[in-house]
Amino acid sequence: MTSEQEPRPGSAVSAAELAADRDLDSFRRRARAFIRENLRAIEPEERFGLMRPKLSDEEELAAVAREREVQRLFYDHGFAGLCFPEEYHGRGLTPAHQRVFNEEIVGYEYPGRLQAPTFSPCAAVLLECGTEQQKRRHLPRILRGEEIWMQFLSEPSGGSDVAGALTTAVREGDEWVLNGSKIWTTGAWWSDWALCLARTNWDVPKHRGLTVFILPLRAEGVELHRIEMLNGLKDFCQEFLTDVRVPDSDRVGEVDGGWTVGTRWLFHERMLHNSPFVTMPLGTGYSGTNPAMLVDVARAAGTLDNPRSRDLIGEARVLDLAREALAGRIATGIRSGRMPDQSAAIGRLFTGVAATRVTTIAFELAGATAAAWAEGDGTLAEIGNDFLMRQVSCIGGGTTEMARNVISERVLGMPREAAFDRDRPFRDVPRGARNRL
Amino acid sequence: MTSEQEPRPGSAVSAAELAADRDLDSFRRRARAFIRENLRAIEPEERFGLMRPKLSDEEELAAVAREREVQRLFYDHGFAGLCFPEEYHGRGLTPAHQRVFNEEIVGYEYPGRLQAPTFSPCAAVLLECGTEQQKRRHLPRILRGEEIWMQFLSEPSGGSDVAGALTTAVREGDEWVLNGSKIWTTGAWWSDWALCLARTNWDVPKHRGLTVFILPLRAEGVELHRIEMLNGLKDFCQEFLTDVRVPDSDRVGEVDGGWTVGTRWLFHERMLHNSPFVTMPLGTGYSGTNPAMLVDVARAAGTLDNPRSRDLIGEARVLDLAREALAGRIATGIRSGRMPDQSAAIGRLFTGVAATRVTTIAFELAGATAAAWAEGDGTLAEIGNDFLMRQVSCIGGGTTEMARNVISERVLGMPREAAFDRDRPFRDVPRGARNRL
Amino acid sequence: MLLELSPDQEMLRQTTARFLADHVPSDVLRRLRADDAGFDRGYWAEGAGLGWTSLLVDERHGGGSVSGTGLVDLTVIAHEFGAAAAPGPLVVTNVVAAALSAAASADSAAAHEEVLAGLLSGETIAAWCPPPAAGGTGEIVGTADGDDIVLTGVARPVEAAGQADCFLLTARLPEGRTQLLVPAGTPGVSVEPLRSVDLTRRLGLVRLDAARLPRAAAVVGEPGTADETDEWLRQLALVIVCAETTGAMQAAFDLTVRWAFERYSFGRPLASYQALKHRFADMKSWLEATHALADAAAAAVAAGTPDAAELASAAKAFSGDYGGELAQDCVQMHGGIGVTFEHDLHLYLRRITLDRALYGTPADHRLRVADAFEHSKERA
Amino acid sequence: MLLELSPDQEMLRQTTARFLADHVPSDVLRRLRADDAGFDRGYWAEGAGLGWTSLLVDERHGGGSVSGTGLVDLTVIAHEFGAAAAPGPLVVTNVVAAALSAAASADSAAAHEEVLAGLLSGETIAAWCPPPAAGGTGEIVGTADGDDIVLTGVARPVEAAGQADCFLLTARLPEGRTQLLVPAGTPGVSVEPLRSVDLTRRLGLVRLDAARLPRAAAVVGEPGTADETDEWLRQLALVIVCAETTGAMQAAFDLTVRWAFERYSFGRPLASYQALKHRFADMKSWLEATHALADAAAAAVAAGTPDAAELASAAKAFSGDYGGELAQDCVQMHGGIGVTFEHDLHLYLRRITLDRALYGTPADHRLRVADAFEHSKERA
Repeated sequence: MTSEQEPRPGSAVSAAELAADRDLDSFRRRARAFIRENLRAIEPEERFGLMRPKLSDEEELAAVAREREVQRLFYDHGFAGLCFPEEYHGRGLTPAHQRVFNEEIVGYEYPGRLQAPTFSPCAAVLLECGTEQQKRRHLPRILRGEEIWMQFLSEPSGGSDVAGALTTAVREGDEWVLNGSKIWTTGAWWSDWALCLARTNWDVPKHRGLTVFILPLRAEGVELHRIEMLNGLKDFCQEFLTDVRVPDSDRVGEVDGGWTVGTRWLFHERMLHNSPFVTMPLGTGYSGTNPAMLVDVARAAGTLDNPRSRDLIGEARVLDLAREALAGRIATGIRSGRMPDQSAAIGRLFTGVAATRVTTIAFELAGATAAAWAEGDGTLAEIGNDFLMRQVSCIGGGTTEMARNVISERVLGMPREAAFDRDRPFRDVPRGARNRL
Repeated sequence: MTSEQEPRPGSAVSAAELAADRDLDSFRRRARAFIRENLRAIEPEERFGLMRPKLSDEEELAAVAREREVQRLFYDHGFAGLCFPEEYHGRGLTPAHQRVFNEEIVGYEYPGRLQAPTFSPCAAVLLECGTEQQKRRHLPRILRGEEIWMQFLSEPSGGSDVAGALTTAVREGDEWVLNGSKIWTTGAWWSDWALCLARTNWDVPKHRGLTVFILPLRAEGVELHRIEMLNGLKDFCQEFLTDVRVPDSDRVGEVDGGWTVGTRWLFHERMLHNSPFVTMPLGTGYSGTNPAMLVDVARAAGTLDNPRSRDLIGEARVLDLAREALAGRIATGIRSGRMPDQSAAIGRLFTGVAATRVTTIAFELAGATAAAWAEGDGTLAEIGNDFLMRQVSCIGGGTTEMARNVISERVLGMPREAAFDRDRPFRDVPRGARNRL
Repeated sequence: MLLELSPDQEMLRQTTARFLADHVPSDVLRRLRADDAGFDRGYWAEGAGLGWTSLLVDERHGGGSVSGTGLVDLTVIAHEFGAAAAPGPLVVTNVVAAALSAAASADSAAAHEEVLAGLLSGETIAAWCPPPAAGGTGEIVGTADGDDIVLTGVARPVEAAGQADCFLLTARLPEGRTQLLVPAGTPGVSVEPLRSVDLTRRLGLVRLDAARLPRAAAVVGEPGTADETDEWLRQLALVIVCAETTGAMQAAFDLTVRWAFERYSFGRPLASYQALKHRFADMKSWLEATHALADAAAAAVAAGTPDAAELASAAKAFSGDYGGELAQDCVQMHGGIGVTFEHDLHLYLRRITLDRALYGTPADHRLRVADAFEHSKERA
Repeated sequence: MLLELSPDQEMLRQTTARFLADHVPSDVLRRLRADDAGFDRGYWAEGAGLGWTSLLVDERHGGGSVSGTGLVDLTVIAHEFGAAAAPGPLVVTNVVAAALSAAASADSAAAHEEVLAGLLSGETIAAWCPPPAAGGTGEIVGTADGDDIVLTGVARPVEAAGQADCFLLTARLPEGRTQLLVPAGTPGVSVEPLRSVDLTRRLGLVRLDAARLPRAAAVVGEPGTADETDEWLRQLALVIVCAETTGAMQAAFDLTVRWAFERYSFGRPLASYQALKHRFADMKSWLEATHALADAAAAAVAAGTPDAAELASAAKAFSGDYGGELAQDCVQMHGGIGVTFEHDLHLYLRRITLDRALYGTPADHRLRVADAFEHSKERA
């Protein structure tokens, strides 16, 4: 299939309208009208993504289907891939356009499950590092909501050391045979494709023996296991790859050159909340407790007028305003080059720490009911489980420890940590009892 | 002068009374009577040692003189050096006796300036590592309050790395010639002697080229400079040693064997609050803000009934009770061998962190007045300056960072930090721009 | 837990630790989340045979300590319960047993000897409904009707409410606040289950809707004196809970130290990274301080010293806050695996989190400490 | 401070930075602790020539901005003041100048043009007495007596009170709360100096003891409208103070990063220790967040957006708390040398600590934020 046969972006709109999009004000008016006409307005409570098991599997699948629909609506009305080149069915517009769209969509449904990791880092990596054929094949489908991508990056053995991948790819003729295990893929069970980092050479230092592949999730040999979190959430998956065969045409970047791709991959992952490729209502993309909930919590606990409660609520709100302002500063700084790209880690660190604090404040405000609640306790229910899950904000998407390493070493230029895996063949790197496959 | 000609300990008391001291209850009765008869009762406020410039130089000297007197009273009544051997004019009693005495003296004046570092670590080190002649010469005088000792350990170049001493001792016949600088000696300007760690060999790794000397503070070539702290306190001194000559008989331990001595030295420094050699009212030895002051501060600020104030006061008091309980647990644990000696660092860490928090709580409670106060603001005055000095609790006597190293490496057995000064001659160790003399 | 146990205490500790390791290893705990009771009554009765319910009961009534200070002995068991995240109504049965034993000794309520014997054998489960002053919510009011008392009100949260054969509660009667023992089957008594963060410990709301019971059989201790008894029971509960939290902290810490040695990242064990080492050092200081404060509280409450209430509250406030921080730091050290259901870490995190909330939150207890502290300062 | 300054703003910044480096290097600051005023009036007048006092004043009255948004321009100067721990009544003169300029523009108080001109030239020093709602304490009451107003009351803390030629204060008059300009020499006006943590910034308590002054000359703006003006002045003060704190944080941080590279311990620079590196990372995140929040507050106050009050309070709460923690962490990194008088670090620590307390503590502002947040949530 060539792109000629595919539906065109913006087909539901006149060419004149599309042309007028260059002007930001006119784009904003069109976006506003589109959003109000086609999207469902959501309750403020829905805007914050507390990590709770809220939906049944059936409901989850229905939500994914609806998000694919919405993404297709974006596509048909010329709002998908605003910053992707037109040759891949994007709109070729500016980051400012994406920002306008993100402002206008505040308060409305949006295809959140399709943004990360599909648009960033996966599509962003494809755009930068993929072959022309790969880009023409996948990017339009991603923009239409037809392909949802996962990142096969973390491994059970790996923790923060993503370049220490043990998943192995061995070449056989025009194919590669992959074996190993990947973990922490969110929603892999309803997704389509993956970008996979694998080891192709064990006899060189770790960064020099990696290669990136494109992998269909329903390929033979991919076994998917849903991980149960302590609160019953089953969003995350682990995959076991057994003799999975991938054609060499689905390799991204050079053989053993995977870390060149990987560096951009991690950059796009960290940029998520400031990425020009991602549609996300301004001010979201934050997985912690909504400070707005705290007022309700304190009221339900009967302590809203207590000065200590108000101090805690004020603290949470201050952290939230600081997080927002900081995100803006970092985005501006990286865009203008006044801050190094690695500064995204500053936002990641602050957000993680702030989120755990706000979650703890909710737990404090809920008092004893946080730990033992009745069905009828309303907003006080489940806050204890949120507390149990608190650290996820400092773990998911790269730990805060890794962010601190990046900030001190890459932003402040401090000496790097000694690593015992840098200048020796990867097969000789000490791995310890807990890092076996 | 030989010890024969010297005044005997306990000369003001009958031999029978001294003999009865073996029995703890009888010792307690005698101690209580002595204390009530001879010592001044102090106000609760005096018990906590906030690091404020309270006394003029004249007042400070008078206080030192009084403390020497009190120490002499202890000696004459058989309460000095309870755990020092009788041959050096100690009493040869048990740590339990010292603890009883420390319990009984609560609420009374005591010679605090003479305890640390004179009794511990200095006298303790002499007792363990000194020659017979050194012990006979100095220990009785220390016990009588005639000699106040300093530890010449830290150097301006050194920070936490006390074994990296740059002060040099060069042998000339039966003498040693010392050159260099020492710092952070508390009250050196009214003290008599010092235990001095110096480098005697630059061609071996740092721990193997150190030697310990006894040094009279009024020796020729010792120039003393009083350091002004940001709050005007001038307790700390820095000394500049220029061709100071010390006889070889004042060497403690082997030549180049100073770190054997130094290890015990640091142990006794850390044990300070649990040392059987130190007289110190139970529950003191804590240099932070007295939590009892917080109630007065909140009252003066008009917020004593505010739930937030009470939460903060409660927090401070909890920390204080935890600190006290922890000190007891560690002392017991080390005594019984259930905890390694290095566990003293756990108490040091907790105390430092708790003290900074309590100081911050006082600052919080004082509100805006903490930063700008009128003479008549009573307990609210000076709290801002206490806050400025807050970190001293986490710096003085070994930083909390060093304590964390000790706990993780020596108590939990985790791998030691890479050091670039371990296996090379000290003269080749990288020193950086700020570590020059 | 005390650094030095007597040989008898050490044997008590080991017996319980081994029993728990055999009967409720972590895979059993995980399965018990689906169990209505959260524990097996046979398991409980066997444990009672090891002394789990007898340490606060006078020898005259079949109890007895191993060291002479039963409360301290009980903290040894509670510590092992925490370290195993073990199921069973340890706090409430012991609190009720202590109350019944004390009352029986005062000769006022011989009627409860049978219940007490059941608690000692483990065949009877009793739940304590903590009054508001002990961190419970709701109030119970009783009116006299001839020889009966009629009770109305609610109490929550009540540990093991759904499993209890009887409840010890405090009701406001015409003659003052009075402790009563209420059989679970009494008409008008119902239990609504609560959800909780713990896998095995069940809590409930106890509702009394004109529940009628004969006064003679119900009253525990001297009528009108419950304020004093409640305060004592409150302190007992705090001491037991703090010991349990300490055990759970110790287990989470030990588990995570092992992980740090065994897990490699960038060719080095996690335990070799200074930033992590320093956090382990902080955790170690919190852990030892919790041990120390919990032991100090146990000793003070056992001896009934004037600072007992303040120390018990201080231990509860400290262990609640620092226990939570320690457990969360352990999660952070583990990364994502630390919040999966298959991992053991959350068993301790859950126990610490629930214990923190029961019988007064850290914030509640800081206020108590502030009150006690101000009061003692004013007296000084 | 903004990441991208306009060329004019950058020139303004550099001019001020160079002037401060030349005139008040740290040894001069240390000497100024013994100076009654804490600053030299010639220095101040020269600085006024660089634009220090004109940015909130309308062009019609001799002021003017370089970017069109004078308040944002002023934050650039305030940032450099913080970064140099510079002396001088920057906040109060600008607040008073803004008030007089606004009043003059409303044509109600042409009488103060001379004072305004003096502020612009730097020859006049004016002090703002913040009302209680802006973090001041004490209240001032005025009664009418013919054409005079008679004022009684106190205000504290007042920056530069002892150096001021006149005071801008709010008094409760029969017609409502009204702003007044009070010459320092007015009989019945006295200043009691306060002690403070800062070396150069002087504060005082202003006492009015039946101080009489002619109404026509004293009133600033419309009588009875001070509540609204006070709120505006309060927001201006917060924005300037937050910018200054940010500058002091930046300077302390930069100084400490340099130290960490240059100072060796155990043969390695401090900057190579992961535990310290991670703390620098935390500090960096607080520092950038403070910059961001302070800039957001400045933009909102300058534009008068509905969230201006909330953002200004958030910036003050955040910079106060995290500024203090950052400065103390810098001290810790330095060790003992960091708390000596000879070291420069305490100059920033002092400035941050004083700024934290002025115009409302972090706790005060958290309550304001909570109020604003609850209010906006209820409306939504």
